Amino acid sequence: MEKKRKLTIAKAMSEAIALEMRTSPDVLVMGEDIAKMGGVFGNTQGLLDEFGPDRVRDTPISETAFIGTAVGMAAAGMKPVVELMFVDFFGVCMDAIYNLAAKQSYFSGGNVTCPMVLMTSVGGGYGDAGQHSQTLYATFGHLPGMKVVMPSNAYDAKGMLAAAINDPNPVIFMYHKALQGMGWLGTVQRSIVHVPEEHYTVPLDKAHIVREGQDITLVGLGHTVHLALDAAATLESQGIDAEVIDLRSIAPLDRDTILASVKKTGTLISVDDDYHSYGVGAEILASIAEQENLQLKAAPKRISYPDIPVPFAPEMEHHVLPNANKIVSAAQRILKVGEHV
Amino acid sequence: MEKKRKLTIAKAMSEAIALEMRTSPDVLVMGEDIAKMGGVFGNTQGLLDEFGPDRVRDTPISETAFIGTAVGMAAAGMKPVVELMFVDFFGVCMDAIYNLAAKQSYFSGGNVTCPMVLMTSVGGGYGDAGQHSQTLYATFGHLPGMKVVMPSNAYDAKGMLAAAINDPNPVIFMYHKALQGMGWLGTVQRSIVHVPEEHYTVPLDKAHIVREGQDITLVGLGHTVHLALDAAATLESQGIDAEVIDLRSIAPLDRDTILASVKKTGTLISVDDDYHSYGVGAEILASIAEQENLQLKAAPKRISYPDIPVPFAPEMEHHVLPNANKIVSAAQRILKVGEHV
Amino acid sequence: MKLTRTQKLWMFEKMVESRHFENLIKPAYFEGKQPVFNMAKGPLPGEMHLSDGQEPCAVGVCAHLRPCDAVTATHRPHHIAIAKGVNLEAMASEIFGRANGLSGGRGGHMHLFDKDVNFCCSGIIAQGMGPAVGAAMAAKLRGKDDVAVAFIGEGAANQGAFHETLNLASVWNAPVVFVVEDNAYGISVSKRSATAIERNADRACAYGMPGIFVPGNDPDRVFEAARDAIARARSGQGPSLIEIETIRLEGHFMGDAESYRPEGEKDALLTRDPITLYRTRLENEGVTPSTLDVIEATAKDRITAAFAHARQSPAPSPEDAFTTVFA
Amino acid sequence: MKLTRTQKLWMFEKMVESRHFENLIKPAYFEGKQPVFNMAKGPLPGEMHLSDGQEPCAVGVCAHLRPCDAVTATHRPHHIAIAKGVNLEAMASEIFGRANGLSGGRGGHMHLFDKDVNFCCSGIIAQGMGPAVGAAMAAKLRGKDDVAVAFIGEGAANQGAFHETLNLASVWNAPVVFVVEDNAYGISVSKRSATAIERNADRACAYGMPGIFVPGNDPDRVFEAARDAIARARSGQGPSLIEIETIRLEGHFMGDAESYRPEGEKDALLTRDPITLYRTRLENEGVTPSTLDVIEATAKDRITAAFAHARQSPAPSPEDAFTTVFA
Ligand SMILES: Cc1ncc(C[n+]2csc(CCOP(=O)(O)OP(=O)(O)O)c2C)c(N)n1
Ligand SMILES: Cc1ncc(C[n+]2csc(CCOP(=O)(O)OP(=O)(O)O)c2C)c(N)n1
Ligand SMILES: [Mg+2]
Ligand SMILES: [Mg+2]
Repeated sequence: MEKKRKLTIAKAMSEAIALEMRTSPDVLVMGEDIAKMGGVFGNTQGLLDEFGPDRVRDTPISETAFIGTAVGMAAAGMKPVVELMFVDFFGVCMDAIYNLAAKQSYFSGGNVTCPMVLMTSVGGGYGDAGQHSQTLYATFGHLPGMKVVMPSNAYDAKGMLAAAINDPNPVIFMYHKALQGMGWLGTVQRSIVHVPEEHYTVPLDKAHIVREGQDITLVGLGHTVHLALDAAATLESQGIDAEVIDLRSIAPLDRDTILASVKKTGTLISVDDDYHSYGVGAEILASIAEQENLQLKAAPKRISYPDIPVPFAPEMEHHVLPNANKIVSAAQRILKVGEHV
Repeated sequence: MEKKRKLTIAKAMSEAIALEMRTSPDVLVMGEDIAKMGGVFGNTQGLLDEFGPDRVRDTPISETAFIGTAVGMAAAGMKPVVELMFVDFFGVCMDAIYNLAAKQSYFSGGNVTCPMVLMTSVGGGYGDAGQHSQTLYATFGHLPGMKVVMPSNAYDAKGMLAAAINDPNPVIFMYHKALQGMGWLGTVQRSIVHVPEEHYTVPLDKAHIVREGQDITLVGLGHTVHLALDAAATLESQGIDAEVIDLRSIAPLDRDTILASVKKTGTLISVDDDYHSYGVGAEILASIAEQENLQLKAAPKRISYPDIPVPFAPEMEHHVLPNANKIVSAAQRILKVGEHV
Repeated sequence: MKLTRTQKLWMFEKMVESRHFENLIKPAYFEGKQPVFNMAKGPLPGEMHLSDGQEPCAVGVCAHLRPCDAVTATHRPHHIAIAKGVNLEAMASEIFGRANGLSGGRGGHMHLFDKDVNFCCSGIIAQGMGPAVGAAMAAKLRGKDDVAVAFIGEGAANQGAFHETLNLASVWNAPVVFVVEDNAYGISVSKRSATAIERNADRACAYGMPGIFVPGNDPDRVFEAARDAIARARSGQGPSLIEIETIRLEGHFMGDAESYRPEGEKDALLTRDPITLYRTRLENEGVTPSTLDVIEATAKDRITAAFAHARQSPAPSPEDAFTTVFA
Repeated sequence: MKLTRTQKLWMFEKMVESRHFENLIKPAYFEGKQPVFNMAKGPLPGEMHLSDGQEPCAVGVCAHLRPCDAVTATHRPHHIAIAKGVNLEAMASEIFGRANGLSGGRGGHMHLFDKDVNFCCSGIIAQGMGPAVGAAMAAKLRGKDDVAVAFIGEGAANQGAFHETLNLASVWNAPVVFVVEDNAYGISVSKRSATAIERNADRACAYGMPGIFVPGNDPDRVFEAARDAIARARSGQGPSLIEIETIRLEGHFMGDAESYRPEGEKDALLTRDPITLYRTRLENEGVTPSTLDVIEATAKDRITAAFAHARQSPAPSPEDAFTTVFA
């Protein structure tokens, strides 16, 4: 049997970048603390040593400037990989992302592309409070011209980041702190999986059925895939066979895979840790609701983060974050209600 | 009969601000071109003359600075009204809005409030291309801690802006260029209505049924309320009796009013001019879809702006914007489909 | 590069092209917008920002640039685009929203991209500054001696991006030149009431780079300042900041009543038309009026032809709206 | 205000309070995070940024402030909060996430708001600068002589908000003082590699305001520089920028291995503990060791009591998460 290379997402990401940097001199990395420190979340570890300071560049705390710079490099045909340390910081540099990078192809009629990757950490649950714990999937997914993706495990992380770097479009590559594999953040063990040494890609537009099931569809992304899998295990012991879908991509959203699953199971729960209103669950439920002639056995439900800032105290934060128990209860309630229809 | 004072939204807004400024020395206005020029969209006309340069302040092109400044003033108990000229510019200053203003109350446990109004213009349809034609309702509605509202006519504009200025929370007051009543932008005449001279408020959390009907619910906001009303007139001639709801507020979203209407009519079309995915329609459809034991006579539908930047050429722009015809066709199709269920 | 007569005549020619471009836009813009001005109507809908008066900034700088050098411009881009050598027919067609425009009518006048000469512009204040640093760094990392120039207005110098990009360019020693066109106003707000110091050029000291102020809206002086700054960048000595005193002879956008200007200001400006002044200088330097007449006529013909081409060009198909969002 | 002995002893006392605060945090932070360090665990989850070494900046400035003067601080706020007079029990309780904390446990260590003394801080680089200008303008417009002070790190001086707020404050002649604590690093990135010039104080010229550099991490020199700048603001003469050379004696956040520091740097810093140095100076100036011992002991007791109070305080109820989002 082949020896397993179990890697964290952090390690898988740095490996993916290194492979691309070896292949093409056009790939370079920029961001705060990504050189000497190897990234606050470890995803650029080792790159400075191998590729030197010209291609692995620590930046000033000037997100607008260095993301704008990356767009200019991308327009010139380079493939910059930049890091926005926490997605929460998007407010200081969103213009360079959504109005510049994301519209360059369109404004130029396809003549000038923007092969840039923006890596950014998302997620709370570790007591870092309201400006360091957001996810903002829908904030990015709502605005056209950029792909928005997030892996739930190290295999996907490596393959998706490789695909992102080679994509001619801007890709927002989110990684969830609860899965990153930095010791100091705790890590869902299921995200640390075998990662082949060689180069491969995972498509950026396909959701992935991570558990097949017949009774109910659970849709998650990143961390909530693992919550859904935990819930599915509990539900299985109660005789409920849940299908679990890992979205992998927020934009584009693979509605076909979700729909096919819901047609099979007859109902759905979406689970994400972004704000509730105008969020991920809204788009998923709406995409199902607008299907003509689709009769569900029960109304779908969304589990998400409520419309409140993230509180610091764990008693409050863990109360409002999604978890496996909430999924289990919702599934039980939905399927019971379903019986009565 | 009382003499009618037909005002544009622009005039109604400046009147609302003037009334509040006369009442309270804590109210002041800041923004680009809002003093001498009276606002690019006319909503601060006359204020400089009446209140002088201390209270009506032109700013440098420094949105982060002057919105941050407004938050500091609000924390000190003043009631600043600031203008972000186009909502499209949010990318240069979103941190001051979503991470600072919107979270001040929460981070302080309610001890420090943020009675600030941010006025901002939205909407396209006049050939101003992709960085001057966006609406971004869902971008703002998705992030907690701020109210997000938009009037569809001058009466509401005056009353809602008065309510916003007196609200202890940050209120994003959007106004749609197609309704603003600036001659040079064209204006939907139905938005120019009688506006009482005296002070009054219109609540910021209640949708408004602007046309009662039995057969289908049309939900719009700002400009699309008028598209829905136009569509309702056409549908009426075809024997379809549409109910039209003016959301007035994106956050909070008055789900109760929508739900009650849908329970009556049995189905719904949401109409907005923001990007489709993770947008206004998604939230509305999802809010209906997740209702247990609600059987619709046909699948609901959303009409929105597609997930593409706004193109310059009118041939393309008008093709992709929502309009009354699209609503009429969708209603016909839905209700026909409905018959077959 | 010495300021030769050839170079001067080139600057004159490009200024005339630019002015004629704007002069043809003016009546076209009002077509269909009468009797009641409605920005949405006519062959040129939307905002329109003209460059009249600011031509010296564009020609004095672009005289030193090659097609492979990058330029990023602003919402007021025509003079710079023309001086940089953007394809005139494709540019006019884009402004008319035609299928054969630079981006097939998707961008319009604030979003002109010409990859062949590395030109682009945008509608967000100071947005082009980062991309200019990026273009410069790409050249540097690839061992080429190409440079980049970011043009901005004096109002844009109060935007955060100005500070961040100047600092970054300096720290990374990027081959880039920042050019501020000081036309004294950002829409209705005067520089005096928006900017803490008199000259943005003096802000260069905050970034350890040379800051050069060019008074007089004079193409020759711009040429000289830009020559030094661009040579500096090209030879690896790093970025510079240039501020050029210029004038805006039209409103901020077409339809602007300019009531914010002090009385008499506009009339005084109109006596300082830089093209008229430059023509007089050239004549004084011995260029024959007929030589200049020929240059003017040829330049105008070229623009007239580009507009005729644009007007005859087909509209995009509505469905084109959906393409090129992604590559 | 003259630098009196009383004032010096006050600064000493506040520095000791601040340091003892951090010293009590250190073991508490590691509770529950052993044997494998996991930031999510223990009574103090999340990031923790300590102020050890930077106390002179806080005390030298805040010595001149009244409760009605506003201060905005950063992600590294404890020393400033304490010098500004934030309620110690409520502050400690907040950091422990207790119901009686400043915001009932909603904010935590990066979001300390004390309305009574007009103090706040935030986790986004340079975010507090605008609010400081706003507090200053509110005082000015109301005819009060209150001032505001915005503290930032030297890394924050490369953020766009720095530029925008300094310019705006100058144009509006706001009674505000901007204080840069230069501890030579933004996380792992050295000032030298991130900032184009040596001293941010020299950037003041870009905004037409005085720029004062304070070397030596010396409370007395900070006191003097701040005295002048605050007096200037209070008397309507406008804003100033002060940069203080200081040192960070701990990692950027707790758990930081600081491998980015050149060898020997940290050891050298440890010999320059400003509190030790200041105590020696006070002794040399004739303050008896026993006087200082009493001050130290009392200060420490006060902090110890605040921590004891915090630890005994009740946790918030989970449902509290939903309140105070809106007023
Ligand atoms: C971030 C941002 N804020 C505001 C605007 C609106 N706006 C467009 S042009 C302009 C004035 C620009 O002044 P300046 O930089 O001096 O250029 P000029 O128009 O004088 O050429 C403003 C405020 C914008 N486009 N982007
Ligand atoms: C806009 C923004 N970018 C990045 C960060 C992440 N970050 C937190 S502290 C820090 C370093 C700050 O350095 P400095 O301003 O010198 O303050 P110090 O930590 O040295 O006190 C960074 C980059 C942030 N919080 N906000
Ligand atoms: Mg200008
Ligand atoms: Mg620092």
